[in-house]
Amino acid sequence: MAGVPRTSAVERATDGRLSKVMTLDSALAGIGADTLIAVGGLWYHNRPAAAIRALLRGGVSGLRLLTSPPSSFDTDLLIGAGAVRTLYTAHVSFEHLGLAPRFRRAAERAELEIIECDEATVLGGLMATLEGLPDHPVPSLVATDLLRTSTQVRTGTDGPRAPALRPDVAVLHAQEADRFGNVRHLGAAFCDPVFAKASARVVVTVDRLVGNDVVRAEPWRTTIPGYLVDAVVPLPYGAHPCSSHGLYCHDEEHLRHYLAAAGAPDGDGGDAFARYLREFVHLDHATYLDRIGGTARLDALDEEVA
Amino acid sequence: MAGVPRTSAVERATDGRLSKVMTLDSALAGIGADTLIAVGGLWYHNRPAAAIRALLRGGVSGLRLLTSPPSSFDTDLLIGAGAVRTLYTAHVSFEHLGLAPRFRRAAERAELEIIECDEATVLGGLMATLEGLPDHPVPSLVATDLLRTSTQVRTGTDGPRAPALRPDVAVLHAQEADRFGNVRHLGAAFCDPVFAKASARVVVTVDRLVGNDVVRAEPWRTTIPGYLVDAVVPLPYGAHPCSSHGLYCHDEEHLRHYLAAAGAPDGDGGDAFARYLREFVHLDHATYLDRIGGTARLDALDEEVA
Amino acid sequence: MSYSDRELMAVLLARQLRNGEIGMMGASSEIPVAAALLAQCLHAPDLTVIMPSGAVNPRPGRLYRSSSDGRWFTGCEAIGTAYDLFELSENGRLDFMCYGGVQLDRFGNINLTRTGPFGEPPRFRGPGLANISMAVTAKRTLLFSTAHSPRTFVERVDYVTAPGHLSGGTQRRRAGIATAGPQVCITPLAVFGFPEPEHAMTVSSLNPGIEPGRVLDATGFALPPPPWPATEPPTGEELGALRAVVDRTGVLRS
Amino acid sequence: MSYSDRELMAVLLARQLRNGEIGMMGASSEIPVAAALLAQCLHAPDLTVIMPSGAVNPRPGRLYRSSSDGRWFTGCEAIGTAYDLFELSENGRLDFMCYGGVQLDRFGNINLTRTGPFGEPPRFRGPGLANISMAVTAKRTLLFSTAHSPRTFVERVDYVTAPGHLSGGTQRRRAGIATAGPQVCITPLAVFGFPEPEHAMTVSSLNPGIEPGRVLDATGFALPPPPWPATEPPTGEELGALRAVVDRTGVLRS
Repeated sequence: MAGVPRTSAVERATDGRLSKVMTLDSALAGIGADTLIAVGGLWYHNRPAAAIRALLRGGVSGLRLLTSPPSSFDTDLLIGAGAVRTLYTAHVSFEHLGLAPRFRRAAERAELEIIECDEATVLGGLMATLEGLPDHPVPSLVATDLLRTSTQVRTGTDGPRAPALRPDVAVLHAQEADRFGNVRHLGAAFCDPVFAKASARVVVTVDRLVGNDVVRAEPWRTTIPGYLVDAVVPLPYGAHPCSSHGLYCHDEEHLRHYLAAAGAPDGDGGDAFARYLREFVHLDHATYLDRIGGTARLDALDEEVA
Repeated sequence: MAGVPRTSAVERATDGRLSKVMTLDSALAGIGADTLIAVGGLWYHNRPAAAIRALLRGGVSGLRLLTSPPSSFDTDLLIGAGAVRTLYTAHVSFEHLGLAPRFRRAAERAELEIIECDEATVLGGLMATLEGLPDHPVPSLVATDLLRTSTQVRTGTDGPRAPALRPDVAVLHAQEADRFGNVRHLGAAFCDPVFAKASARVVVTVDRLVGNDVVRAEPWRTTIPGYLVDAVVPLPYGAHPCSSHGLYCHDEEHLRHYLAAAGAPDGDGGDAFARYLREFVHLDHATYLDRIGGTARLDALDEEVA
Repeated sequence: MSYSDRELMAVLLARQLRNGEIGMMGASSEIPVAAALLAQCLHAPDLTVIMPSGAVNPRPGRLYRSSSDGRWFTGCEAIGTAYDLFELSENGRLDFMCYGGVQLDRFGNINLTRTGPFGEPPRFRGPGLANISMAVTAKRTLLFSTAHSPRTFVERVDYVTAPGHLSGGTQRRRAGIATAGPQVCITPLAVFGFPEPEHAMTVSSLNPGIEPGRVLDATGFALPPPPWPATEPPTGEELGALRAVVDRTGVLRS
Repeated sequence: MSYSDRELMAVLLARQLRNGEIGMMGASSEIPVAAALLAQCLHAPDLTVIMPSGAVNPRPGRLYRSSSDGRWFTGCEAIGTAYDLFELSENGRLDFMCYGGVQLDRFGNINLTRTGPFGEPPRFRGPGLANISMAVTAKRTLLFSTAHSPRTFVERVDYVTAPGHLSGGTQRRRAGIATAGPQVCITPLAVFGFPEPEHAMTVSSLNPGIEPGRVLDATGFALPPPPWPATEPPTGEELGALRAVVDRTGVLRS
């Protein structure tokens, strides 16, 4: 028969399918003042740190930043660099390493609009979006001072409700994806799938690209299906100094260095935070990896996980 | 040191931990008139058919049956055997094999209270329970006749809402579990996790028990965590004549035989449906497996999947 | 080249599916599933096919008749739960949803629940419909029926299981539904549309070899009279791909 | 046998955890996590431990300091998403939740957000709290603080991040909260309770080697005066299991 394709359906489909792989700059294009950006991960794990640095290199400012319920390094860095106008957050810290110095300072100096959140108000707000609702009940927020101070929770006649949150863009980091945007978290997916579902645009940096056949061999490992994803950016060690679950540990030494720089008083022997930005942010990813210790350091972080 | 345990934490914990493995009869004890029972699976796949037969053998009646949004064989069987007082359902059919004869007959004879549902009203009702709410908005049910005929959807001032559904017991079938109740679906988990989360008691029949070490080797495969599960009943081919995803195919020949028996007019050469109950329901699982064709038939159903 | 009614319908439905769309299949959906897989291998490689069981972009060796057969999961790209599908729908991400019906009416309203008057036991009890909400949330609805008869194609459904254009005109929008609703209905006899402003079913094209009178006789409501354009017959490429790639075992031919 | 403050606290907290319970750990939670793993290996093998990252019943080789370290997932039993945790909480399945605080007050209210008067920039900005709702939904709340000082233990928190017994007595119930709230607060100096009917913090027992005056000085609100019962010191079995099984690298000792 004339019309019979010579290859299997799969091969044809794969051949003709649009790849979502792109450069970091293309993926992040358009993110700027007033963008509501959701940043994935949790604390200093699985965070799209390289993407955040790229945004800062591009001079981003005026962001409305929605952090995954517990956030850390990248939130502090964005705030410290002056890129954030409004922060929707439940938690910013470095856990046992300490508080988030730039977040704390900006809050205490009232340089930042902070919308107090909680896992329930963030998830409730995202779920409202997913379910086509203007807001979502979060009865368990009763009797907190968030009710008096946060616009992310309203008291209705039937109790507290979280208004819908629809991020303009979610920027996530995962370990693996194929070029069609099927994403695999090798540890916690946590809030990332719901960010992906609720956001208008989804950018995922991954430590490595895998074949579509790898995805299809274990479909239960796909944590975010391709149809939710707009851009896949392969970026080995793209989470550093944060960890990438299952692949490499967070770089505690670098985080401590960051904390010292970010916590130093202004003008203390030259601005330590400005120096941090110069040394570790305003440079491309390859140079960055070199500067934080190169292969030797990265191998050591891999080892800690193995 | 005197207090140092000689085994690892894991071994000790495992040793001392309560096994949730029990017999079908123990697991199903207490299910009776007015019990709101949620039955898992979808269409004629992953359904706890052996558990349903055990309930019928025990003479169950007066059930309030909540089916997974698309249901099939077991719903029809329970209705045909007169065990159901109230049915919450979105769909009952045998797909390409035909309509559900006993469901249809009971409905047309008004022998059954049917609460018309939809995936949204079932999930909305379950989510209301999960989220501690009296009901959950389901705006997309607008303009349907369910609004006039179903108590599982109410029109509020802000649109349709599904009242909370909290099953007394969920009876599910999955492929694998460990003895602590960590369940693994090898195909669709579909509605089962949300049934497990929303139900007061959770019983899972599984084709095979696996070791806790198997579960821990691939924690991402756990579809229902052990803390949600009350009883694990190992029951090879416990879904037959339905399929068990990844292990064996549905038995289309048996389903056709059932459909013929269930669809036969009353008294047509002896009541074919009563005969079906006698031949295939009122007997223990081992005898049942023998009667449906034994190892040869079961091997063939395995083969179809492999 | 000869073909079965169901092969024809799969080909005609495939032509309605566009590259890059996200579509959900329903129950008893061999035709829509075949159509979607066919579209993927012809003009819509980026179409996302979501099975009602949650399997995303399956890569079956053949056409399994049960839409939730476990074999659809082998080699698919992701597995969604019922809650994922609920969200996908409510969030408005679905581009299309395919529906059949026990009854379909002029305005594309769907009855899968029951016939006969309200308040009485049903004359006929249908299977019901699990994915009603997608008739409201999917950007457009695609209807199909292998049973083109006056019993199925009725003036007004006895029960609105899922809304089409309600009583036509702007009624759908006035009910608060923002999506486009039924855009096409495919049967063995013809392809129907729901043109503005009335949104009532009209014949878009007459299928190959069908007499107009047969369509008029088989339809339980008035249609704008012939002549009607002719449906472009399945091409060799379409049928070839359907048989060699999608439906290797000839499920749709039997 | 000597032990560190944090070892002591882990042991004392472990004693509060019961077999068969489901408990959630928070951030910076080495002590609660160690306590839960210790309880699992002593008297509560059926305790379910849920890490804030979603790892269920982890089986770590050692105590990782970050509660969401990827290594908690290796060998755990299940992985929940943020949504699973949300549901687990809202559905009332959690038996207990452990909280620290920037400020904790007499009635067990928790401030992790900010100090200083409302309407002004915060005097001190805390990290915030991701799991506030669990203070309402978990059947009971267990408090702990390594920093037992008048700055932490205040008469009234400046900001109620998560409610304890509010202003005491029946206020919690009157606010519509059905769960029991804070039951215990563990510090290096003492174990506190919140007895009926006032639900204000009192000393349940004084930790080994601590003078009562030190507790009174370190607490920024009035306490019923001594004498107080003595805390049972950690047993050899408790410390042995803690060091040999849970905290093999001595994180809590350093």
